[in-house]
Amino acid sequence: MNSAVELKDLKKNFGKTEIIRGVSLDVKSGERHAVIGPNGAGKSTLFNLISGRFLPSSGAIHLRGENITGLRPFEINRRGLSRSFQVTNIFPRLSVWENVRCAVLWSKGYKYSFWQNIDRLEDVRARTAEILDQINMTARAQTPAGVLTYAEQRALEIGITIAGGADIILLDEPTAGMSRSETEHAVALIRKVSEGRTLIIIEHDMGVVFDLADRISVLVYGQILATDEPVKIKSNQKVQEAYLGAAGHD
Amino acid sequence: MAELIIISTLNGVLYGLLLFLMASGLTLIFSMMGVLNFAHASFYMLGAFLGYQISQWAGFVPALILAPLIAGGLGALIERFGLRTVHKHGHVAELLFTFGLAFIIEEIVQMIWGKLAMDYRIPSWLDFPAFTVYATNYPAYKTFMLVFSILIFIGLILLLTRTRAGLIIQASLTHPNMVGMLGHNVPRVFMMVFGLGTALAAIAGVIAGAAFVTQSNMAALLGPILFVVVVVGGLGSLWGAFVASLLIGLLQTFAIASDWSLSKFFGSAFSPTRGTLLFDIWTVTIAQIGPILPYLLLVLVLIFRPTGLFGTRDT
Amino acid sequence: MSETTKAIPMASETSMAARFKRYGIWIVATIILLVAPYIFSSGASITTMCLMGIMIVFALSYNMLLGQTGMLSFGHAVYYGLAAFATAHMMNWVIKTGAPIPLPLIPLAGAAAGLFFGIVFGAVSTKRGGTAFAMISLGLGELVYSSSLILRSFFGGEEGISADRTKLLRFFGYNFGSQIQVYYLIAAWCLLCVILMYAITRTPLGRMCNAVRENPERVEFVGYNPQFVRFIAFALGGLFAGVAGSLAAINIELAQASFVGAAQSGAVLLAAYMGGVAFFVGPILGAIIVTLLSIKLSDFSEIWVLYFGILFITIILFAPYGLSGLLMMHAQFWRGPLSSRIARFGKLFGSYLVAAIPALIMILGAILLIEMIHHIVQKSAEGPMMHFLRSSRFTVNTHTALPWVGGIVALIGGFFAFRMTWPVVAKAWNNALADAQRSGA
Amino acid sequence: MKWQLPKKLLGVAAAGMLAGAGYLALPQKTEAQSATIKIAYVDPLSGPMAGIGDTGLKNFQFILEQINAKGGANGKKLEIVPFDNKLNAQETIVQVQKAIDQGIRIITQGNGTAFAIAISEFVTKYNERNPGKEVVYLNYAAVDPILTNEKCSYWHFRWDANTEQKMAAITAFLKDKKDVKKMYLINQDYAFGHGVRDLAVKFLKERRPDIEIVGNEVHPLAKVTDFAPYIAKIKASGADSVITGNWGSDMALLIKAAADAGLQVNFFTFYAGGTGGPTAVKQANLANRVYAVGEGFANIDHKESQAFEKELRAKYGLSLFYPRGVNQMRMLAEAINKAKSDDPKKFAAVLHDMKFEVFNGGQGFMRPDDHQFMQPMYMAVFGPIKADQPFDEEKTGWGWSIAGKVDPKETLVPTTCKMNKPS
Repeated sequence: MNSAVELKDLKKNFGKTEIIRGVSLDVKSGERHAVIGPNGAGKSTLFNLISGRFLPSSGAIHLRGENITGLRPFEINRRGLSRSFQVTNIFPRLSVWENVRCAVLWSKGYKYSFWQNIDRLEDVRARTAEILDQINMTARAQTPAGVLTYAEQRALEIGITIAGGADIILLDEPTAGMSRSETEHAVALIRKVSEGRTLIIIEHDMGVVFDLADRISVLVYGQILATDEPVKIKSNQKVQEAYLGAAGHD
Repeated sequence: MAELIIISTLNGVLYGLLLFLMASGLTLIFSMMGVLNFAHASFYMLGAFLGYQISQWAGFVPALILAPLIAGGLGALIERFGLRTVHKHGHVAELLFTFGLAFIIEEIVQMIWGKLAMDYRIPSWLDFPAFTVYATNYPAYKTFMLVFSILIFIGLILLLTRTRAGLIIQASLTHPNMVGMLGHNVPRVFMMVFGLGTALAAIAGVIAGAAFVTQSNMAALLGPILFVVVVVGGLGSLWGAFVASLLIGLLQTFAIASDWSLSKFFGSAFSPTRGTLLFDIWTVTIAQIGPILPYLLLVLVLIFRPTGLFGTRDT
Repeated sequence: MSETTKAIPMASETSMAARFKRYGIWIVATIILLVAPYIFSSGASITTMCLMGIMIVFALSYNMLLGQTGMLSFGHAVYYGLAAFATAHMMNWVIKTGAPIPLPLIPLAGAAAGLFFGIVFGAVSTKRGGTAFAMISLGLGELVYSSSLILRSFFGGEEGISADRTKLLRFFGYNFGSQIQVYYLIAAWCLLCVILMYAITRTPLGRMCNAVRENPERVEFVGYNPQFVRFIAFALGGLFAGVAGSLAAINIELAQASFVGAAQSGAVLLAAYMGGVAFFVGPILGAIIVTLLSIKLSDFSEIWVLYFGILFITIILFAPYGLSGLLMMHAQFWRGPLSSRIARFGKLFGSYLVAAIPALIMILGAILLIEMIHHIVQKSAEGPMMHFLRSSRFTVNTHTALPWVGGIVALIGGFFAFRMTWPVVAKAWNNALADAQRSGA
Repeated sequence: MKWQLPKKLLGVAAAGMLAGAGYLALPQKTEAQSATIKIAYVDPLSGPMAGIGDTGLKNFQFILEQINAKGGANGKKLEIVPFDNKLNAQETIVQVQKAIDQGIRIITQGNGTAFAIAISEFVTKYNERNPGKEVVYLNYAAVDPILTNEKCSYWHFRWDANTEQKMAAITAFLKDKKDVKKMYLINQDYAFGHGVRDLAVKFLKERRPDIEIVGNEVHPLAKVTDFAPYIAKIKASGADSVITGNWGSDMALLIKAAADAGLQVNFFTFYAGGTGGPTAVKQANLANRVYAVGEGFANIDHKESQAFEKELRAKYGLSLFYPRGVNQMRMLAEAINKAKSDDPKKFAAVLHDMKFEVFNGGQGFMRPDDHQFMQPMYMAVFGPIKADQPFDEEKTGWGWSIAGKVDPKETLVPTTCKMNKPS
């Protein structure tokens, strides 16, 4: 199998504080990969490095073999990697429809066009409708995103993330703060939208993790403790000690 | 040459400190509340007029105390009943509120005092030459301005770093919610800060009004340059504002002192035809462009170092 | 299923009704522009309408930055003014060389100049948004304005560059000597620019501008470079500001340093904001009202700037979405059968009328007091008699108690009476809302 | 809930808009047939220059009251109607247009050459395009020579001596002041300042070639807060006199900074007499050091003008800033009387080459070649008033005393004007 995302001895420090202390990881194409770890382990920072939000202090990131270290987020996105955010990050005063459509535009090749009527772009309209259908928000299309419920906003966040048709998707705690039934719904959605793509997911809900993931990486204090299949992670002694057994995680 | 350098340095420091006196209140408000107070120079003008009026009735010292108190109180009221209302609509609305306020203050001042310059004089007990450098007199009043500005600077630094109120202010700046949780009344802190900031502007007005011209257009004359000081110095940095004030003061003063132009540099080797764009550029002297240097500095600083010289945060 | 189709905009509507819906508004606008000079036919009205047309283009171009893309600029007049100078030079060049270019094509030169400077200055200033952008625009504005007094050969010093618009090639027999011909020239360009700017809001770039305004960071993660979005929006804003500046230069046959100055930048900011930046029509309304006020108010009072300032602050405090925001609040009542709409609005405006009477008394009382204070302090030489708002009929003696008492009573009494009407308006509003929801359901 | 507050205030907004719309919709009355002759005063009445505009307006109001008391012109009263040009070229044209639309056919303006040129060109084009509805422009203070040279117009008349004439007057006065040896030129960096600078160089070379020009400086217009650095340069140059065209706060601040630094030189100025100037000179305590050039001063020993001045001060509390304004309006009234018509086309033909006894006494005349009024000029110096001087300025206790009178022939500079006389 080909490698989708490969991290090579990635390091990141803020001032004197080291957050990521040498992470190497190889996520295969088509794999559903979960990253777990206690609070402050550096999971979100890792996503920020991969998606180009932060520059790594050292090390390299490869996307399908291409070195993308130092590229800007939009350049990485254009290469087919899309991410969601832990704290909902949408366009609050735009409608749900507009939110998703903004995320569709680049992938359809319209770039910075100011000479085409957006409402007449049939491929954009169809794709947007398809995404709304997938995230079950067709009925809410004209609602401003800012007034949606929390769970709806999380769903929209996923919608925006997948709309561009990226084949590598990073989801940062997509079910955080959801009720049991909402979580189930979200998991089904994630399963559906990640079909045939590479998925990297940060998740605290172990039920979700073990339900969804093909492989799991455990990140503790800026380093990867173990990467393996769910069953093996469960039985990994080091992981047991460092994480699953430890009290205080949520 | 040495004479011109020494005198220019002195003048530059004097001018820079005056700028700092005016900008200190602005930087306080800006860093605290994120509000670029467009009406700041208007409070400076208000301070000058109040200072003039009170000194007519009671003398200079009461004016120096009362005028900032009145202006500061007014500032606090405006924050409480105006700015706080627009706060929820975001920074643009706040900024435009102060933009409109500047018009109103200027008009009201014109209504009360008219549009002509006031006969506002420096007090007689400060009206003598303090010292002489190369046969140029330095009036006692300017020395007073210099000392006063430094005192204000030290006072502000002490207030912000050594007193409980100052610590609350600094904390409200970075963690308003947390400070609120701890039981401090953050809106009231904001109100106090706005009052303090405007009072500082008024002090500058009382002092500078007597030295220069007290007229209703004095706000427009100085307004934009204060933004330059605050932004170049770096947001929330009193030290930055201090250094930027001195830098701009010296920059302008030395620019004026120099007659250098491209045509002087190249001599007669090349001379463009009169009336062309090149001729204009060729013959303009540094002295002529002195007053626009701060804006050039502003643009350059923001492009290459967006946090300002001493700032820690992005603008 | 019907719910679904309703919620998703259809790709293309082809029926006659839909066509009219799309183009009808522009047809109406064209008719209004065509007949306006016959209704407001005095010379001053036509001059005023010319300025309005210029300001509409200018304010809309400004709103491409502030309202659409979230960039607060304090130096938008730079593009307006530089284009005006380019236009004046262009006209003089055409006159000198006799080039076969008629006046109606001259604004293209302004557009090119606006675009050029938009690209040059946009490249340095749109790297950052927020306050940094605002401050850079302020600095650039000051720089260009100061340079205008140094670079005399281009800016013509303080007297500016003048040009005679009638000396160009005749355009179908018109030489544009009379103001009415200039009006139609401006109206045509204004309509064209408004249509273009409206169209731009409905393109991929237009929508990405909105996205950048809302959340520039997120934009980076859907494949767009927010800096480049801002840059293009800025350059296009410069282009349309250039057309406006060009029209201004044609209108008064002069380009002058104040065109690039801070006052001009401030004026367009006021116009856009008072009209409301959240809606496309906002700046149009704002441009019309600000132009009208700035020309007319000074006829009534010397202290018109005070009233203007108070009006501006009132809008910021109580109508943060501007005048268009106030209007758009009523859009929600516009549903159901026509007769019920009319009835609903009738009741609502009835309640406004009830509130308006005491409000008007209050405002008049305040104005009377302000004018009397101004008269006493500044105009004592003219004696105690004051012509209220320069009216020849209504004079008051400021040295007697009656007008003062009357002013105070009107102000305070009007205020309390006005307050008493608030529940009436609130009730009417709620009724209308409930009614509208019933008929919408 | 979100809209609660605006909802309540919607009423006030709607009411305000209604009222405003109603008010603005009131028809404009046209005054073509009225019993007064209206003169539009188009100058800044708001903004940073409002003080100057306001003072001028009061001057003219008083001048017209006096003329009306003597019967007005052609049996009609004269009235000045203020229009605020907001110190903006575009607004200036709009206000002139408004005035014309109200039936006003006499425009007067003075502050700012830029606006003067704009009005002059507008009026000229307007008259060309609207024969029979001619409008005339009376300029009382815009002094750029260009208005009576390259850009001269038959419809423009100027009562103020232009920059060239004023410089001619100053240098004529300097001919006899042999103690002036080193001259420093400091001026504002714009067309007028440059004009003063270039003319000073030219005339000094002609009339006092022995004077050494030790410095020649321009500074930005209305942007300098502290002139100390400039004073330092003047001091370093060893100058004993300064020529400056500065006005407004640039004048006041220059004088103050000079006094602060203890610079004791003579200032030969154009506008030390402008508003705020006397106050600044007094504050600086520069007695008998600051000179101003002008066509009239309060303390000129001339009974009629002193009585006029006295009455103006009693009524408005300010001095007569524009003796030329009196000339302008009196000549206008007389021209209308002579032409027996207030049609600009007719009385302009009378003004064209009119001779007139000026306000402070002496003969003046309108030069028909360029419509520049020629009059005696004075150099006055500011200091504590003497027993025989009735008037101080700005309540300072100091006043202007006449240091020299310059005959019109000294200021009769040539013109390049080629005037297009209407048929």
